Amino acid sequence: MSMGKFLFRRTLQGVFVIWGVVTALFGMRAVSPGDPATLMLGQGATRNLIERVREEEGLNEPIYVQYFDYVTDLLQGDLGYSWRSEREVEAMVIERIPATIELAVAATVIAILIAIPLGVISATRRDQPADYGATLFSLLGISTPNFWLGLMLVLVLGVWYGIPYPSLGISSDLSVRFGIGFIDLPTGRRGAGFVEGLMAIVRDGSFDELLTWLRHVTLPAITLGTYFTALITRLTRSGMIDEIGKAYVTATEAKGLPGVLIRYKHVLRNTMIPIVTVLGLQMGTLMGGAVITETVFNWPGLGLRLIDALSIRDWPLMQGIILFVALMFVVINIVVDALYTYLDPRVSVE
Amino acid sequence: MTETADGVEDREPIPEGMPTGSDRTADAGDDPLVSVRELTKYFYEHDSLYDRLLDRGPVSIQAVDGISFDIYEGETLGLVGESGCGKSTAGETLLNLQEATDGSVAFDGESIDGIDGSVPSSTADPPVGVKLSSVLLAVLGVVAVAGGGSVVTAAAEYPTWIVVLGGAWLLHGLASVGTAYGLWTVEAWGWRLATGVAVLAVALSLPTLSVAGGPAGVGVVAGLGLFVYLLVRRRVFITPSEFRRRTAIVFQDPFSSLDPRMTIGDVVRQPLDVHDVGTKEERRERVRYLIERVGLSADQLDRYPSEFSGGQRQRIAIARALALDPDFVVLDEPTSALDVSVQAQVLNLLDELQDEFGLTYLLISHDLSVIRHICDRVAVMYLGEIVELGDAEDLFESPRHPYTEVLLDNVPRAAMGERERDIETLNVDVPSPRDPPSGCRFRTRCPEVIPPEDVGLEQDQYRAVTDLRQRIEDREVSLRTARQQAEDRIVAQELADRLLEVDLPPNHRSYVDEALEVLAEGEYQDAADHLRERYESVCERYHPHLGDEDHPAACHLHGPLPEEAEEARPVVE
Amino acid sequence: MSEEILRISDLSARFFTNEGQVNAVSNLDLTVERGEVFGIVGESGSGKSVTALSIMDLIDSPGEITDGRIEYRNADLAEAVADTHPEAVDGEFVDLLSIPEDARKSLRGSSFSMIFQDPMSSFNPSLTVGEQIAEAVEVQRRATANPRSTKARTKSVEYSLSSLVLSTVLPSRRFVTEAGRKRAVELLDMVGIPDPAQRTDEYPHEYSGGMLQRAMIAQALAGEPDVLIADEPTTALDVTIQAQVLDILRDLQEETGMTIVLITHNLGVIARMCDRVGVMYAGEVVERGTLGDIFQRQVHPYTAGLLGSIPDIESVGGRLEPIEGNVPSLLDHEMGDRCYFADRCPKAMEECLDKPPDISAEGSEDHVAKCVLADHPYDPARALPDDHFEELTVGQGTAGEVADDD
Amino acid sequence: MISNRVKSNLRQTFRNSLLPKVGVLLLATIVLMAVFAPVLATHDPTRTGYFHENGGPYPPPGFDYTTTVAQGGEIGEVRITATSEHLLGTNTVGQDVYSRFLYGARVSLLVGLFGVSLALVIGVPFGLVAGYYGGRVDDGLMRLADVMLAFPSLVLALALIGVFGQQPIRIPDPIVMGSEYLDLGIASGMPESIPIPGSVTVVVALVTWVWFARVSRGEALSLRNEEYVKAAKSMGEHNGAILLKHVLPNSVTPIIVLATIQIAVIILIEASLAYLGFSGTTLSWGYEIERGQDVLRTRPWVSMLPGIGIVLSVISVNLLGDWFRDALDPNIEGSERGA
Repeated sequence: MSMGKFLFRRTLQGVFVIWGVVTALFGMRAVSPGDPATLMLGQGATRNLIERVREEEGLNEPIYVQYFDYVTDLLQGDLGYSWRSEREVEAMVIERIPATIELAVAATVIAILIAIPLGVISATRRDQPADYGATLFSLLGISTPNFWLGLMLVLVLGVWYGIPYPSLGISSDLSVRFGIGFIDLPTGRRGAGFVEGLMAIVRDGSFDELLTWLRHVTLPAITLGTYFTALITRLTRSGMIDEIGKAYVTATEAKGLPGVLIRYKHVLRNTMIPIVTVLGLQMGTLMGGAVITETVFNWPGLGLRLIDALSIRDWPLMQGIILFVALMFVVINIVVDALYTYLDPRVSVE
Repeated sequence: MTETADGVEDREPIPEGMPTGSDRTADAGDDPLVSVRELTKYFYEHDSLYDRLLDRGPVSIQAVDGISFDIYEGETLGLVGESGCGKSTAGETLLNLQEATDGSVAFDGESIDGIDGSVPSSTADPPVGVKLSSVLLAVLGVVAVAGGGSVVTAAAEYPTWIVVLGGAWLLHGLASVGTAYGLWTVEAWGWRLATGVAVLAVALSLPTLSVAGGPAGVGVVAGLGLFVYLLVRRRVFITPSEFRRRTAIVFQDPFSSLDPRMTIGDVVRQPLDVHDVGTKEERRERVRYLIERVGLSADQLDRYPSEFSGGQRQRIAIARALALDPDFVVLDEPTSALDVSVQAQVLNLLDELQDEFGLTYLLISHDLSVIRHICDRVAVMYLGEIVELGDAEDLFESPRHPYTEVLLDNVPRAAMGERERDIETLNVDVPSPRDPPSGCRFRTRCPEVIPPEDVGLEQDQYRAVTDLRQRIEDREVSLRTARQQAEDRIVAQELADRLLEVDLPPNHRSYVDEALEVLAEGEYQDAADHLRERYESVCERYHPHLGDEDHPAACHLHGPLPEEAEEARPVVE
Repeated sequence: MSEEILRISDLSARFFTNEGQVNAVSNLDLTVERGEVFGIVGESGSGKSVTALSIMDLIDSPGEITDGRIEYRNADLAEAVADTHPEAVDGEFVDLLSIPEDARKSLRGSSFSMIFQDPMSSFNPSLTVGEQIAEAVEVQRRATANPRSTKARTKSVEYSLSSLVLSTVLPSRRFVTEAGRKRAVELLDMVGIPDPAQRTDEYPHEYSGGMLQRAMIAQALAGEPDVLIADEPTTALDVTIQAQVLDILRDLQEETGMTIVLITHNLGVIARMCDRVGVMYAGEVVERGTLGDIFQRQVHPYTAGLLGSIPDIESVGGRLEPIEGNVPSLLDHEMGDRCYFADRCPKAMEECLDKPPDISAEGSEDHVAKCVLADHPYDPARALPDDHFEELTVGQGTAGEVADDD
Repeated sequence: MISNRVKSNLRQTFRNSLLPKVGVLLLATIVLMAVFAPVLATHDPTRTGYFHENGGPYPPPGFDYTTTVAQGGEIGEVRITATSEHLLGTNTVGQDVYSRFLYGARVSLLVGLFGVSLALVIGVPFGLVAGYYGGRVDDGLMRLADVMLAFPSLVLALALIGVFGQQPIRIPDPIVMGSEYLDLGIASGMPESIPIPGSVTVVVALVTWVWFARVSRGEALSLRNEEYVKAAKSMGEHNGAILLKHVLPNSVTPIIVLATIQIAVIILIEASLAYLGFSGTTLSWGYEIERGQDVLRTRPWVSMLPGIGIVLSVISVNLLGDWFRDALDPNIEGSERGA
């Protein structure tokens, strides 16, 4: 089977998954308590008005008609309107995507850069201080809730050691949310400033904006990335140890091949194969982590919007965001699978 | 079983007129204990929901492809072949541990197919017949309930009974539909229940015939119909339980054939528990007897399998197989995982037990020495088919199929002079059972392929040309590599250098070169066709069948050639 | 022909496991002559694979070579290490266990190479077969490319991490060169792989088992080794494929004159391939001699038992004469101070219980056996009673698995 | 259910390495703390208003702070210092931090335990049946798993909370005198029942069951080809009996390992939900962290202590999981033994 066919097949599979997600979301909304029209209009609405909205929105139709309408709308790319702000959900989702992607990519980059070397060192120097250190770090990493980690980083670095961090000075003890993130950012930009930063370099050779972005992103990215760093470190370590025990490694040693080649060209490469899959599956955890991290740091991404939508039970907005997240997950996993076939020749695109 | 060995005294005296014990089959009129006809087992790949949506037919792996043989009481039939030839699958399918794709097995003259409780496998759609019959069964269930319902109105004495049983009947019908579509499997109770219901429906409807007339008549007819139908569909006159009781199997891997969480006492007692044989005390006695009979100490009954060595575990597995005093035992590579010295112990034990318990064996093995040592008759399997079947003596002394010859020839003998013995080795690998060769399946490796008449090539030259064509057909020739390697030479020339390893007579060489030129253009199909035109063998066109003579071999060199090829039959040197 | 190339004396290898110390190989003595095929035969757990790995210096924790000498005849090496490690040198022989690890490693591929039982798991699944063979070629090319300095002969090939990183962008820094690949194709051709130029770019899973075993032989030949150690090379293969592979090994041996140490449990393979044979039991060589010594004039009851256990394909057999009992425990604390075979031996006598028997010559100097029967004839009067070992044998079943070397 | 071999492996690994010991010790401490929270607590954890006379919450030792107060028309600065009455200070609404820390352990552990049990009950039978029978049931399960995995577990949990609402369940506390069902009467003056976030428990089970289904499916899939399963078939054992007698007992080991790891995951999810304000109970470490977030600069202890609680309990459970895996995973044993 060719790569094209493989992608077609995986995409088809993805479409089914998304359909499942859509159905699940619809089902949840259908069984969740509270009348949508009332939620939409707020408590003060008159009975007449509520009844009119119910009629308009098709809420009086039988459930399967509602489902059919819902799926048809989605197929036409219509995610509906937010119940509260009455803006198009699509726009509300799209404007928040870049910031989340910036955060997620930054976290992933940090995780991979730190975790793989750490895992290799840990596995090749088993039962030495470096290994103990890495093991302890990874144990702490997977056991620390990231919202707390974020707060502690701010507390320790910002408050106690006085390392300047954006907007720390602005927030007060009495602010509703402990605003650390973007109160000082000008509004009206896409994302959290990475693109502008790059553009500023191109435009007038100034690195200031990018550095500003970097200062903003560092703590959130560390907060989000720690769990992954820890996870990948553990996976790399145990994967390498498993792999080193395999027969082909002995055979490779018997050839007289230098140790560097055995460790990196042979063992690490094969270790990465399962790790890639795990990472694909863990993208969901990354998204979940992003929700929390964005809330802690007031990062203007999808996660923050999701929490807002949830707290006021704005179902269309919530569905739109979750659907997008599921779509991301499916796409990433198709990419991961394609990558997998490249890494592991045994898995042909069949 | 000539009297060469010392250990004869503890064996049954050898009956008269049986010098080798191998011609028990000669007792004409003896019905076989096990009779296998056209047994077929395919496994399917690419059979998920998505594959169906993408409309790709499932790929079948033809593990066992239409094998037939008989096993007579008291004999040992050997099933020998290389790994992947389907011999183990054949053994498991025969015992209905895997569902057969096709074919039938009769045990003691009674058909056993359709026994519930085989390990389900995700096969393709069930055969249309099964689907239809299950739908029919469900409909019958509905009719019977309707009939039963009218009986209820007529004779109010039995309302609860009939409604409950009718409902159960209906459920069973639905269950069967589910089974047919692979949704779930029905246990054997389903069959029993349905039969019971059918009988009851008739019994209950009959007395009310005079009262209810028509409706009760429907009940009676439907009930009887269902009962007959069940018998016909199952063709089971031997109950599943009896079949399981009278057969047993010993597996290859002594480390996986015993549940690590059961003590060996539990392991050996399990068959007795399943069939609820005897009292607790009797079972315990039986287990002690068996364990000691296979050469272990009864003190060890409380130990776990991990505390025993491979050979000891295999003895435990044998004790378990014998627990119900079966008639027929499938031995699936029983000694392959054992060291030679332990293998010999186990072989001796099996031999003793056969006489003592009056067992019939099907011995599956890749080890020809073992086969020869204990088998009376032998079937040789290759790629899912039986290629030769005969008395052990005959088959080993004068093999008829070229594959059997090669197999026998290639076994290294543990004797002086082995270094000097000339061996003919096969240089081609076994083809994939996903896409077995046309005609004779062995032809891609056969040293005695029948060339077309007047081709005028030596066997090795002919072989080289056929191999070349095979590789072109399989698209196994990389033109890219050839083009790179050719540099400034002609690609066809380069291909010839790479692919042809023997010199051909000039006229053949130029013919082959023509084909290679076509190939160099990237036209695989045309190049293969060109070669096939001149070099196609009868072995490729016609599938040889196993005859029904005493010692049949599925090979065109022996059996009658297909008629069309009759005049083209060449003389093989 | 009778020049010794390998002299192993008093070799002991131990594994320190959770269950205790496992004496995988004990006081093993054997010599291998240049150009011969020396067979080591034994059942699982007899220590034959551990012996092979010891020669290759591939024993990993928790295993360890605790004692003995492995002497290898190589004049160049002897000269190179004479100054730094005089105690290791004995004429042209060098004791491999007394020279530095790095020097020992440098012998892999060029002096000793090895083929393993399971070809599928002995190749890296994610690199092409050609690449892996080319690596073996490259190791040797790089080793000999240096001027023949002392250092070059006793140091393994260096390749730094930075070169590896650089090689991802600079093809010229790659470890495997074009020349290496070319040679890999030649090697594949040598072992009879059809169309090697194309096969070299395929991955191990695209090969059949027999083909892959041939590819492994090709890989082992890359450094033109003095000694090829073949550890159960055909055990995982079918009969017809086994015949192919043995054929190739035989042809190659005749062509190149290399020495082969062939390890197998199959006496048929031994009979087909070997000049001389060592029979191993419980970590010891219990008997060794020429093929005829072992097959026709065997002294040790174990050798006889082994031969009696094999069903004969040439004739319909009656009862086999197996060795009773099970493979013994190799746990140090369970081994006892006696002949380890005595509990299964049909000819065990009282003196067998005293201490492990010494190795003694029988007939020719080359034919030796570790058995009292080599010196005394069997005396039924001193035979042990049948139930002498009864209480010892119960429940020692797992012993064989602890040091399972297959 | 647990074979001798597994037991001896567990013992061996425990003896040979430090981490399992730390994990067991830590977990035992936390469990004891949770069980005997009413005994160990100094104040009713739900009682508010333990403030300094000048209005601020009490700090724990080392966190003394100054605050401005209006005193008799004058505005002056007052230093608030730690008190032995409230060992670890009080929080923003004046509840005793130490007592709430103890009770928080109860909520975390109970949600972890109940959540995992529920997930086991849903996931394992489903997975075993799917893996053993294969076919369409299996196909269905795998597709369902695909869909479940496409939701980030926290996001799915949040959405499900939207469906189920935030219903706490009050569990009577047998340790406390006057408790309804079982009255051990060891402690008094404490709440007679504690609220655990009920819908959260259900939700975490719904989010994690699919992992149990996947693992037990994989086990059943490989076990059905084990020869002892085929042997059971060959003697006429029914599928249901085989599932119970052979397949389930032999899949227990990996399921235990997974369950341990999932307890850690569930504790983290519960804390996150509570932090985001969706758990329905205030007696939770996560909620406490959220509460302290607004005053992080001036009253850092309010958030710090519950966070430490979460980290320690998750670490202890993870250590236990690592120990089980190291001891029970046959692969690892094989690689140690290979000669």
